[in-house]
Amino acid sequence: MTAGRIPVGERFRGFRARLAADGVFRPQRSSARLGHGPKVGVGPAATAPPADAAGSVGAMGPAGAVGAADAPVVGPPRDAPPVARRRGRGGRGGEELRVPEAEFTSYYGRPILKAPVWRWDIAAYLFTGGLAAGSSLLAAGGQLTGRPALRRAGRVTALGAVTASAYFLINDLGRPARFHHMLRVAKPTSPMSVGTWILTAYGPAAGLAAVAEGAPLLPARGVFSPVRRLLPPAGQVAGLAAAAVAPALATYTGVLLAGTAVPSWHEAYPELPTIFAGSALASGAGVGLLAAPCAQAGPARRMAVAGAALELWGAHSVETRLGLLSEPYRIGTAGRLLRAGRLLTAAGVVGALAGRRSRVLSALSGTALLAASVATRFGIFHGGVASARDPKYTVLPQRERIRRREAGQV
Amino acid sequence: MGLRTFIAGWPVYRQLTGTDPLGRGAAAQSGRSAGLTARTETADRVARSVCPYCAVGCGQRVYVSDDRVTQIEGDPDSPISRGRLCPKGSASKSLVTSPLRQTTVRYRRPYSTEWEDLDLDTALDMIADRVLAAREQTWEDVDSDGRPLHRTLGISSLGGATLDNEENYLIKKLFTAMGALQIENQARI
Amino acid sequence: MAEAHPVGFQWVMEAKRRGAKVFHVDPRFTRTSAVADSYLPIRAGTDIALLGGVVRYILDNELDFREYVLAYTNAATIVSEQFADTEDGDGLFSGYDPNTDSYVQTSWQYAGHEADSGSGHTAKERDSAAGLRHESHGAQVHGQVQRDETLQHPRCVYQILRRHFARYTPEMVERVCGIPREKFLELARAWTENSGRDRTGALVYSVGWTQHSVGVQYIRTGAIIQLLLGNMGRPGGGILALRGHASIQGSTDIPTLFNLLPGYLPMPHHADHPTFDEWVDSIRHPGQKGFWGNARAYAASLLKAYWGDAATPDNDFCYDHLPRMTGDHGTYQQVLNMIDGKVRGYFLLGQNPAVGSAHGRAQRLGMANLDWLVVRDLFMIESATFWKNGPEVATGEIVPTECRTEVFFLPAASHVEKEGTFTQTQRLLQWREKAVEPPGDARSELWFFYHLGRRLRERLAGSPHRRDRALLDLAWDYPTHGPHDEPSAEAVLREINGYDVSTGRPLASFAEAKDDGSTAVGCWIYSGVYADGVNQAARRRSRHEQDWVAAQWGWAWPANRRILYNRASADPQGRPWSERKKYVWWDPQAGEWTGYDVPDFEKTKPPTYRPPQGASGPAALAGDDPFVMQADGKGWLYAPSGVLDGPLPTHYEPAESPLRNPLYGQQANPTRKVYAHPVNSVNPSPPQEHSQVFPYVFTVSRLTEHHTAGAMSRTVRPLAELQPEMFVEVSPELAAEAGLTHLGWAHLVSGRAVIEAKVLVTDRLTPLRVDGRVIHQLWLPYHFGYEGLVTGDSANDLFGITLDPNVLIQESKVGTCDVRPGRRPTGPALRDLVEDYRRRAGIVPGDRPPTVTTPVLRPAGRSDDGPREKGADHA
Amino acid sequence: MPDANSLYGPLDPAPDAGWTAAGPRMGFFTDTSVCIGCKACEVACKEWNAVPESGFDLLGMSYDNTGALTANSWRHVAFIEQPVPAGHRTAAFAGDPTGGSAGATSAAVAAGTGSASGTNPGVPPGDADAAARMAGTVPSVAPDGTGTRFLGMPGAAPPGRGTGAETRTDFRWLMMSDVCKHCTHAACLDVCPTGSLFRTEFGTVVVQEDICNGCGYCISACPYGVIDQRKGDGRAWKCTLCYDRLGAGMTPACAQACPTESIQYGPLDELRDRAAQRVATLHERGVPQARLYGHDPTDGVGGDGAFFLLLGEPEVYGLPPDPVVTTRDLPRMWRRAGLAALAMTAAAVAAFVGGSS
Repeated sequence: MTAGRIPVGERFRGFRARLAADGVFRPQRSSARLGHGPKVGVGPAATAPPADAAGSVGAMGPAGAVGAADAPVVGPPRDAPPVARRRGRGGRGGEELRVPEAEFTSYYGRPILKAPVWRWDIAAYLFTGGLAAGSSLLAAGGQLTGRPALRRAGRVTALGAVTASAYFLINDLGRPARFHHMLRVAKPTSPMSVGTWILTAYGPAAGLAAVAEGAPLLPARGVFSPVRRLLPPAGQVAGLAAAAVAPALATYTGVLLAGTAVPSWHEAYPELPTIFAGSALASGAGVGLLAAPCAQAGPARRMAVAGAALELWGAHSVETRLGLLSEPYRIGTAGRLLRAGRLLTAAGVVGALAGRRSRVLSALSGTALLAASVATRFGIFHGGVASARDPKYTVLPQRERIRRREAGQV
Repeated sequence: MGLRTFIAGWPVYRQLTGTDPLGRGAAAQSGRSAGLTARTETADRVARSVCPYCAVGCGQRVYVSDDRVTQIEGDPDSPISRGRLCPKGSASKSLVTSPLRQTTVRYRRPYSTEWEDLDLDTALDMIADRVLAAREQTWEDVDSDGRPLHRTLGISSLGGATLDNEENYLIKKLFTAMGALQIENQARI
Repeated sequence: MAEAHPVGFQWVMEAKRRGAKVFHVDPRFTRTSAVADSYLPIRAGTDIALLGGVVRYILDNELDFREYVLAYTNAATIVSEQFADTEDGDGLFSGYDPNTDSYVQTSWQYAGHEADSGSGHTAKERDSAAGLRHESHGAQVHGQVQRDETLQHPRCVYQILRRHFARYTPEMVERVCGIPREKFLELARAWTENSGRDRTGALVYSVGWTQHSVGVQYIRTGAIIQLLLGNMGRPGGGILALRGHASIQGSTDIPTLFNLLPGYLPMPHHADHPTFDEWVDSIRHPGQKGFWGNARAYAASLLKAYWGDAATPDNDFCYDHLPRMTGDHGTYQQVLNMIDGKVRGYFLLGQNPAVGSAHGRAQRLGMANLDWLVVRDLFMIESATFWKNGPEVATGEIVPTECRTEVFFLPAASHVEKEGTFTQTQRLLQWREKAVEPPGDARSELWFFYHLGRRLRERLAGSPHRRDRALLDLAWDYPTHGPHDEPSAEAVLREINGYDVSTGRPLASFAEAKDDGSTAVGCWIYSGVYADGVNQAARRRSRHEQDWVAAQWGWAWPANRRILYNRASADPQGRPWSERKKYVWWDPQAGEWTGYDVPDFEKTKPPTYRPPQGASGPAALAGDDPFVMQADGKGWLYAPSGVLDGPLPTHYEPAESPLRNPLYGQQANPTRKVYAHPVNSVNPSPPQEHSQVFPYVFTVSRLTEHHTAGAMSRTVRPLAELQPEMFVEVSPELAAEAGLTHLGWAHLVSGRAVIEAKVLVTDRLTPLRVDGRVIHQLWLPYHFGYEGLVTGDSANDLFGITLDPNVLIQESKVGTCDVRPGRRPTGPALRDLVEDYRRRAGIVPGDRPPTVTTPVLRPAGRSDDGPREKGADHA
Repeated sequence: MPDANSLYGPLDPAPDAGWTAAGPRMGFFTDTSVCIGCKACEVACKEWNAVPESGFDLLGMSYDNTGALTANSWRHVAFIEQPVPAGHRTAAFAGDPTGGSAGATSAAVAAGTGSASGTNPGVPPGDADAAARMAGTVPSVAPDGTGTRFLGMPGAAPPGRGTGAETRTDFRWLMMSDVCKHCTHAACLDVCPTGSLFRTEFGTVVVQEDICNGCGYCISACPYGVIDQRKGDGRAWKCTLCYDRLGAGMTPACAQACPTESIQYGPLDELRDRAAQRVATLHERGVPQARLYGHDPTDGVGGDGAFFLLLGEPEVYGLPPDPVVTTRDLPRMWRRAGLAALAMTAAAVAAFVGGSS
C-alpha cells in the first residue's frame, strides 16, 4: 500500500458505510415530498391510465388523444419505491430490461446523449492497464513461488504496459499538457480520479520492480554497487506493492466505464469489473505462457483458465442480461469483436491446457489470450459507444422504467 | 510561491482540511474562478444607448474598457424593453466589433475590376468635385413657364432609417440647399 | 410581431398573461402564430376584405360604440349627393378620370363643401406622394358640416359605410381571403366583445400592410374598425405601426424624403406653390379648424433655421432657395432614371437597395449606369459590389470593364461610435451616448455631411451663380470637437428643437414658434425636445421610479405625449369612459385636463367649449373634438379627401394575382402607380390571359435572426449561423404538386428574375380555398444577397415595381411566380429562362397592364391602349 | 461533511460541496409555453461568454440551425412542428384544403443533416424513423410494440403518407430553449478527475477553463447530453449559468435577454413555486399537456437547477424521459469492483498455490 491511497480509500469506505446506515441509496423522504410534487399531479392528466403512458412511447397519439396520452409522465410523483429495481439480481443492480422492440422518438432522431469522445487510446488503455495488473500479479506469484521467469516477464511487461497506459491516457486528453491536473483532487466519486491515484501508486512500484530486474546488469563495483545490492530487495517490496494494487487497477476500469450515462456501460456495471478482472488475468497469463518455460508456466495456465472463466461469464452476461441494452454488444463492430474475443479466449484456454509440454503451443495460446483481451476490451468499448449514439437505448429503457414505476404504484 | 502556500492551495489538501471532503465545490475552486468577476463590473465606463436594429427602441448599455466595447446588453431601466433584447440586439457587440467591418475608404475607378485604397480627405474632395459637377451639368433653374425650380435631378440619395435625427437633419438641410431633390429613405420602401 | 419585433412582443405576452386574446393573421404560421390564441391564414393581399367583413359585422349587428362614434367621428356627417360608391361603379368611385388613372375628389366631399374642400384632381398628389404628408396634417375641410345625429340620413357617413361594406359578408371573406367563416366570426366576435367602455382592443401591423398597391387603405380599414369600436386615443387601443428600422420614424419626421420637409411640411411644387404665401396656405388652409392653422409659423421658422440671417420676412425667408417638385421623384422613379442615364451621382447612406428594394435587377442596372456612387456603410454591402459580384455580372449584363460607375466606399460609424437620437416606433426620441471613437476612417453621417457641406461652401465662396446662393446662405456653423472635428449633435438637436433667434433660448414647444423670423425651428413637431436647454431625449429615469406611462424616459413628439388624441379616452363631458380605462380627463375643480399622460388638447379648454362663429385654427375646435389635427376635429370613418384611391377602402386584388376580383369588375387599384419601363413588368393577372404561367402567390418577410437586407446580420457570426441559408417555405400540398422535397433545391421564376433557394416543406403553410379554387402560397425571407458570411439569392429580385398611389410604396408583399424543383440556370441561360416565361406570359417590354378592368368605365383614347392589346395578343 | 444524500436524493448541493455560507440555490425556470423561439438566449450567451461560432449549416429542423447543445452553443432553441392541436385555440387550418402532414417526412429528412459545430461529438445525424415520429402523428404504438415504421423514402411518397393523418387541420409549433440542467447530482461534476467541474456557491455546476484538461469523462457522464468538447481547444464547455455575472449580482445573459420571460432566473425555491402555479394556470386554460420537467428534487438527478415547463413528451424536445445520475449506483459499482478484485486476487493466489507444477 502506498501512502497516497489510504486516505481516499478510507474516506470512501466511511462514506459508503454511512450511506448504507442511512438506509441506502434511495432517499427515504417519499412521504414528505419536497418541492411541489403534489401540485403537478393535479389536473385531468393524473387520472389517465398509466398504460396510456406506455402506449405513448414515442408518439403523441392521434390528435384527440394527446391530452390523455401526453400527461401521465407528470402526474404520478417520481419518488415511488423502486419495486422492480430491488427485485433485480445483485441487489438493485441487475435491472433486467425486457423491453420489446418498440417505437420511440427523439428530437429529429438525434442522440440524446453525447457519445464518448474517447478515442481508441482508451480502449487500448483498458487492455494495457489490465495487462499491467495481470502481469504484476503473475510477477508477484513468480517472485513468491520462485519462478524467476514469470517474475521477470511479469515485471517487465507490467512496466511496459503501464508506460503505454500512461501514454494512452495522456494522449487522449484534449489538453495533454495539463495531465497533471489529474492530481489536483482526489475524488471518490470519480472513478477516473480514483484510477489516477491507483496508477500513481502502482506505476512507481511496477517501475521499480521492473528496474530491479536490471540489477545484475549493473557493474558489481564502483558507485553502482550499492544500487546493485539494494535493488533486488527493493524490487521485491515494490513488486509485492504493485501486485497489491494490481487488482484495483484491473477492476476500477469497469467502474470507469460504468460510471457514465452510456446506457450499455452503465447498466453493465455488475459485470464490467469482473470481465476486466478476468481479461486482466488472462492477459497476464498470456504473458506468462509466452515468456516462461513450460516448467514455470503452470500458474499461468491456471490463471488463464480462471481469467477466461470470469471474462466469458461476464461477457455472456452483458450480452444477454440487459435486454435491449445487450443489443449493442451483439451487433456491429462490438458484436464482432466480442465474438472474436470469446473464440480467442476459448482457443487460448484450450491451448494453454493442451500445451503443457509445448512451448510453441503455449506461446500461441498466450498470444491468443492477449488478443482475446484486446478484442474484449475494444468490444465492450464499442458496444457502449454505439448505445450512446442511438437514442433508442436512452429512451426505451427509461420509458420502461417509468412504466414499471407507475405500474408499481397502482 | 512557498511550499507551504503550494500545499495549502492544493485542492487535495483543502479536501482533507476543509468543508468539502469530496472535492466537489469549495475545495476544487481554482484561483481564477475565485477571482472571477463580471467584466461589466470592471468596465471603464458605460454608455446608455439604443438598439440599432428595429424600431422598438430597446435600451442598451454599452460597456467600455480600454476604449473597446466589451459588452452590450439590455438596459433594465428602460420602460420599453425592460432590459431585454432580441437576438439581433443581443448581437450588437458582435456587430460593432465585427472583423468584417470595413474601416478604410475603398475606391473603385471607372471600368476597374478591383478596389483601391483612398485617403479619406481625398475621397471627400473628390466627392465634393463630383457633386458640384453633377449640379452644374444638371441644374434646372426655372420651368418652361419661368417658375422657379432651383434644383438638380442629377443627384440621388437613399438612406436614413438607421441614422440619427440630427444626421438626417443635416442631410436634408444640405441636400435641399444643394437643390438636390431626390432624397429618399427606407420609409418609402 | 414575435418574428420581427420580439422585444415589443413582450407586451403582447404580458397582455395575454392578463387574459387578452391574441389573433394573428398571416399568410404563414409564424412564431407569433405559435403563441396566439387564434391563427388565421390569409391569402396575401386581401386584408381589406377581411377587415371590411369586420366593419360589416359591427354595423350589421350595431356593435359600434355609439356614444363615441357619434361624438368623435364623422359618422353623422352628410356627404355630397354627387358621391357615387364603388357599389354602383363596379369598383370605381365617382370622379374617376381614366385618362390619368386618378380621381377628382369633388364629389367625395361633405355636402355643401363640394367646391371649397378636397384636393380636386389628384394625379399630381399621387406623384408627390401626398398621402405621406397627410400622415400628420390631414386634409382640408372648410367651416361647418351638416350632420344627422340619428345616423338615419341616407347620405350620412354611417349609412354610406353600411352600404359600402354590405357585400363584405362572412361568405365573401371566405371567398376572397380563404379564411373559413367560423374563423372569421371568431375574430369579429372577439374584437367587438373586447372593445367599448371597459375594454379596448389594439391593432398591430407592419409592412405586411404597407407594402401593397392598396397599402394605405389597409390601414384606413383598420382605422374605421378602431373608430367604430372606440379604440382610438385610449389606453390599450389604437393602431400600432411596428416600424422596422431604429429611426425610420425619425427619418419620416425629419425626412430624407423627396416630397417632405421636416415636420411633414410639403416640399413645394413648382406649379402649386410658386410663392411662400401660396405654399403656406396650402398647408394651413386659412379658416380651417385645428392645429395646422399655425403652419405659417412652422414654415417660417424652418426656413429661418435653414438660412439663418439670410432668411428675413422681406425675402420670404429665402423660400426661393427651396427646390421644387414637378412630379414623381421617388426612389423607384430615380432608379428608372438611372437606367435611362439621367442621374449622375447616388448616395447610399446605410441602405442596400441591391437587396432591400423591389426589383433588385433594376436597382443594380441603375447603379451600373451612374457617374459615381457613394456608399456609406459599416460593411461591404451588395450595393457597393454590384459591379463585381452581382448576379448581372454572372449573366453578362454588367461587365466590370465596361461599367463606368465610380464607387466610393466610405466606412460609417456604428451606433455606439456617435451620439444622437433615434425616434422609435411610438414617436419616442431616445438619445444615445457615444461609447467609443469610430475605427479607422469610419465617421458619422453628421461628420460626413457637415464637412462635405463645409467644403462645398468653401469651393463656392464668391460664386456669382444664383444656384449657389442657397448653399452660401446656409446656416452651417456647428461647433465641432474631438480629433476628427466631429460636429456637435446636441447643437443640431437644439436647432431641431428651435430657439429664439435674438436670445438663443431653446423653445419650450411649437406653440412658441413665430412667423416673423424671430424663431428658428428645425422640426416643429420636435419642439420641446430641448426645452429648458435640457436634452429631454437623454432622460433615463428608471421605469422602477415612475408610473407605467414612464413620461420621464426619453421624449415623445408632440409635447412628450405618449398616446395621440388622448382626449378621446374621456367621454364628451370629459369623464373617463370607465375607471378601468381612465387615462386623461377633465378636472372641473382645477379647470384643466389632467391624467397620466400629457393631454392631447388645449389644457384649459373645457369639454363644454363651443367655438364662436368664424373661428379658425385651434380656437375652432370644440371641447369635444378630440382629433385636433383633423379639419373637423373628428375621426374620419369616411375620408372626403387626403386619400387618393377612395374615401372608403375597397378590396382590390394585388397588381399580380392569380384570381379575378370576386367583389368588383375592377381588378386592382385603379389609381396605383405603374411604371411602363422596359426593365419593369407586371405578371399578367385576370382578366388578362396567361396568368396561369405564374400560378403561385409568394410573399416575403423577415426572420427574427436577420435584419432587412442582411448587412447588419449576415455579417455578424452569432446571427448568420442561426439562419445560414436562403430558403423557401412551401406547404406539403404544394411540395407534392411541384415535386419539391425538404432541403432540396427549388427555383422561383417571375417576369423579372429567377432565384433559387433550399426548400423547407412545412405544415406551417397551407393551401387556401379561394373563390372555388385552391391557391398555393410560398414564403421567402428577403435577407439574402451575395456578400457577407452567409449568402443566397435575393427574394426582392422577384418583384416588379407597382406602387401605392398615396405614398409611392411598392407592392412587395405579394406577387405571383412559378416554382420548379432543382437549381436555377447560371450565366446567360438564366436570362433565357426568364425570357421564356415572359414570352409565354405575353409580357412585352415597356408594356403597361390594363388599369381599368370594369366595363362600367372604359378609358377612351389612351395612348398605351395599343401595347396593352398587343401584350394580350402576344404568344 | 457530505450529506447522506450526497450521491442521490434531495439535497441542497452547495452546502454539501463545502460552501458553508452559501445563499439560496439559484437556477433557471424555462417556460416553453411562452417561448417565441427568437434565439436571443443563444446569442446573448455567445456574446457574454465569447462562445465561438457553431457552423453555418441549414439543418432543416424547422428553424433550428443549431441542432443541439454543444461546446459552442450553450443555449439551444429546439423547434418542433406537429400537426396536432395546441389545446387552447381554434384549429389553425380548420376548413383549409389541406392534405396530409409533412411533419414526419421533413423531420426524417432533417435527421440526416449535420452541423460543423466545431465540437466533438457535436451534432451527429439522427435516426430517420425516430425523427418521423416526432411529428406526433404516428398511430399510438400498441403495447406489443408493433407500430408502423417510417418508409424512409422522403419525397418518394406524397407527403403525409405513412403518418396516419389524412388531412391536417391543426398545428402546433413548440419551441424550447434548452440549457445545462445544473443537476442537484451532477454526474459530470462527480466524475471530473481534475476538479475542473465544480459546484459553485450558487449551487450551479461550472467547468473551470483554467483546469479542464479535456479528459472527456464528463461528456459520457451527462445524462442529458449537454457537455461537449471543443475541437482544437480540447476542453469541455457548457453553460456556466454566467458564474461571473452571478458573482456580481447580475442575471445570466440569456435570462436577461429573453423577451418573453420564458427563461426565468432566480432562487430555485421561488422558481418552483412559480412554475407550479403556471402549470395550474395552463391546465385551467385548457392546456392539459403542460407539465414540469426536472423540477422534482426526488427524481433521478435530485432535481435540476434548470428545469422546464414542457408541452409534450421530453424526448420530443431531445430530453431523456427519466434521467438518472450515474453516480447513484457508484457504491454498488465499487462493491462490484471490489468483489472482482478479490476474485482476481483469489484466482491469482489459487493459480500459484493450487496446482502441482
